[in-house]
Amino acid sequence: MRKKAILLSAVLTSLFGAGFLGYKHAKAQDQELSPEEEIRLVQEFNRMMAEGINPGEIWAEMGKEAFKKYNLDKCDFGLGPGKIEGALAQLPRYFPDAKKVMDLETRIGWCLQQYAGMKPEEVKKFVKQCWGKSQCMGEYDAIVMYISMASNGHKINVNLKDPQVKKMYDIGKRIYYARIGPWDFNCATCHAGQREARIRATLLWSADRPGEAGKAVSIFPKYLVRWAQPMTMHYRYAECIRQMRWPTFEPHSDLAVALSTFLYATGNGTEIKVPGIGR
Amino acid sequence: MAIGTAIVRVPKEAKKGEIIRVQMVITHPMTPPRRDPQTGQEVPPHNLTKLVLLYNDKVVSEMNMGAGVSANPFIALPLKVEESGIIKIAYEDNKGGKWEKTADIKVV
Amino acid sequence: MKKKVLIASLLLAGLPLVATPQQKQKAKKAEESVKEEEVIAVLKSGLDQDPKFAWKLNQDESQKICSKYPSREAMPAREIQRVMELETKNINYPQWGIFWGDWKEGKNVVESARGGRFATYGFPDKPTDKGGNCYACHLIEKGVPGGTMGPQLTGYGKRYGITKENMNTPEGLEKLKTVYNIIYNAWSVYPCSSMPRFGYHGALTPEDIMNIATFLLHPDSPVNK
Amino acid sequence: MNRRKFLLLSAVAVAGLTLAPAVKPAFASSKLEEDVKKRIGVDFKTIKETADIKITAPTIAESGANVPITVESTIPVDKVERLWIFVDKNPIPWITDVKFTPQNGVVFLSTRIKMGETSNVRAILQLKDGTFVMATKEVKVTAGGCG
Repeated sequence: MRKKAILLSAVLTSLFGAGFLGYKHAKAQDQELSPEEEIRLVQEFNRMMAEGINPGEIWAEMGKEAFKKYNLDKCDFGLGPGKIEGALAQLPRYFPDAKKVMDLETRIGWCLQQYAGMKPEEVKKFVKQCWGKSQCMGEYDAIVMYISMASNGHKINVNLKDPQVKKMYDIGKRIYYARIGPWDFNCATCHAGQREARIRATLLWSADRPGEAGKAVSIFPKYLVRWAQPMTMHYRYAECIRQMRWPTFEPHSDLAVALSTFLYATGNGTEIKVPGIGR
Repeated sequence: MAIGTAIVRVPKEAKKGEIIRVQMVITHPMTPPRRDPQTGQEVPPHNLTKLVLLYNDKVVSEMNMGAGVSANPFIALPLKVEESGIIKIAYEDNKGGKWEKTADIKVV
Repeated sequence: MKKKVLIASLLLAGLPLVATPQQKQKAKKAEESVKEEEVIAVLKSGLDQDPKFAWKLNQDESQKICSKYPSREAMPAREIQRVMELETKNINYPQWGIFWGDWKEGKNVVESARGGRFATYGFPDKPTDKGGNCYACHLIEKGVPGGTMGPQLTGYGKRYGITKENMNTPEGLEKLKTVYNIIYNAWSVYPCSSMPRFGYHGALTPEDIMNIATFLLHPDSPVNK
Repeated sequence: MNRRKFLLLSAVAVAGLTLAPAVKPAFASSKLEEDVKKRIGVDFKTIKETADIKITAPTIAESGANVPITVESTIPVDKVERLWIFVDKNPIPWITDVKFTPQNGVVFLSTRIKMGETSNVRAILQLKDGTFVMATKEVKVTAGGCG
């Protein structure tokens, strides 16, 4: 009985509360700048930061050597062995040799096993070498940067007519909206919707606002100034998932490929401009 | 891969008397003196201290810097070009590290 | 009581959705080519398989409902009601009931970004770290950088009309309870809101949440200065 | 510790700056004034602001680890000895100094600097005639991301 009473009162207060909070979009008081003005000024900061040479480009120079060292010139990224110009733009795609849809990084991992003799655990270690660090210069990041930069100027063109790719896209989209985990997040919590919002001072891009998903993925790997090293797409997924409080993300997984397929296909038509730069 | 990998970028060609921008970036941690958050011990600084811009082996600019400059520093300096030649950037850090990087400029 | 909920939820799950034609169309577009189990299987396959993290991925009924719709606006009223019904039952209170806590303690939990963020690579976060990371989404204390995903909370207590005189009256405590409920289980008030159900999941204890509510509402708190 | 300080402390690049001991004897002049005196040998208060120097920097920086700044001046380069950059509120205000020669053609510097907190950025030009002029720009350092 007591329990019931508590429940009832809880229901009542919550209903009451819902109306009670009607004025949730209160105006900023005594603040010099509104959040909207701040968002605009922070964008200005990002534009200024993008001028000059991006330190991430140094990784590409280092990646050129590592690419050869690990026999990746034998690796077919979808355009023939060793051909990397424009490769990123047509990925993810289905690879008959692996019988799987793969994105760039998953493909690199597969080729490292095939042509560099790495075991799966070794590949994982190689990929995660710089995760959670700063000023770390990893060969994997360098390889991804080198291959990605070879697609600069190409437009993203994921082939959704391929049923295997389309299926990965569908799964990716569903995962994007799956609310799960001990903090109830999904990808869409931060990256969907029409209303512009920021997380602390950082403007969030939205898969629902035209062009924004493409703009977001087309600059990866992206150089992060706060860690003074580039971040690959899979490391980005890992960090978002860490912030979502899910269990630790595994690079080169189907989860990664599904997300890449959804995001890159949503960004179809966007010109690749690697590396990006950001906080 | 190491500290001290650099890129120097200038226009491929310039007119005589034109003022160009010499852009450069180098991998360097630029760490200030700090206390390790885990051990509480002091970690000495590691930063570039000096950069020299040379044009056909003549010193044009000298720059002193500390750990207040960001990691993997980007710097751009002006240069008035008179003749084709070599632009050289020489870096030094506080641990005795020395690096050089050059770029060619063609006057047309 | 629990049994009843279970039966009710089973019944509801079996019922077809009452939805407008427009909503039906939307639901159809939502990639029905793939089965829910496959989606969750791919999701889980890309995350640490260690059984000690498995509890993190037990998708509950409310999460399943919320996963179906891109936003609350797209949800049928019936589903909104269902989530509220489920979630209002998922609120517990401190042993001493509704009582003003310590706003300074609350401030610490509000500011810490580390809660629940433990990962098996690199970062120094520990599984025992606690924090709501509230500033990521909310502007709270004036001058402290904050997000705009959630509503602005500066001067929250003032806006609620909380004063030293009325804070311990039944009305004052009722307001405290309302805010407590939102932090403990946001979905009880705003179904499928972006805000995590901090208390329900045990990310924060009832005491933490009471301290946070106090931080937001107390006349002495910097939020209301 | 407030939120902002916490963020700064956790930002690797800035950690050292905030943790470096700041010596502040009673009745002393500001850290900036001391540093300017020590390094250039001039009393900061005597340096005049001029419109002939332009600082381009963001009004708000999303991260203090990497604030892009560009300094240019219309003062002819052959009259200029050296350009100094200071940030008032950094534990070590001095950031860099550049010696210019006529071969530079013009006074210009673009770089990225660390800022521990919201502060003024100063560009001081030391002229060949022994005088000093300066420009000031305030940069508000905020915090971005999930934390």
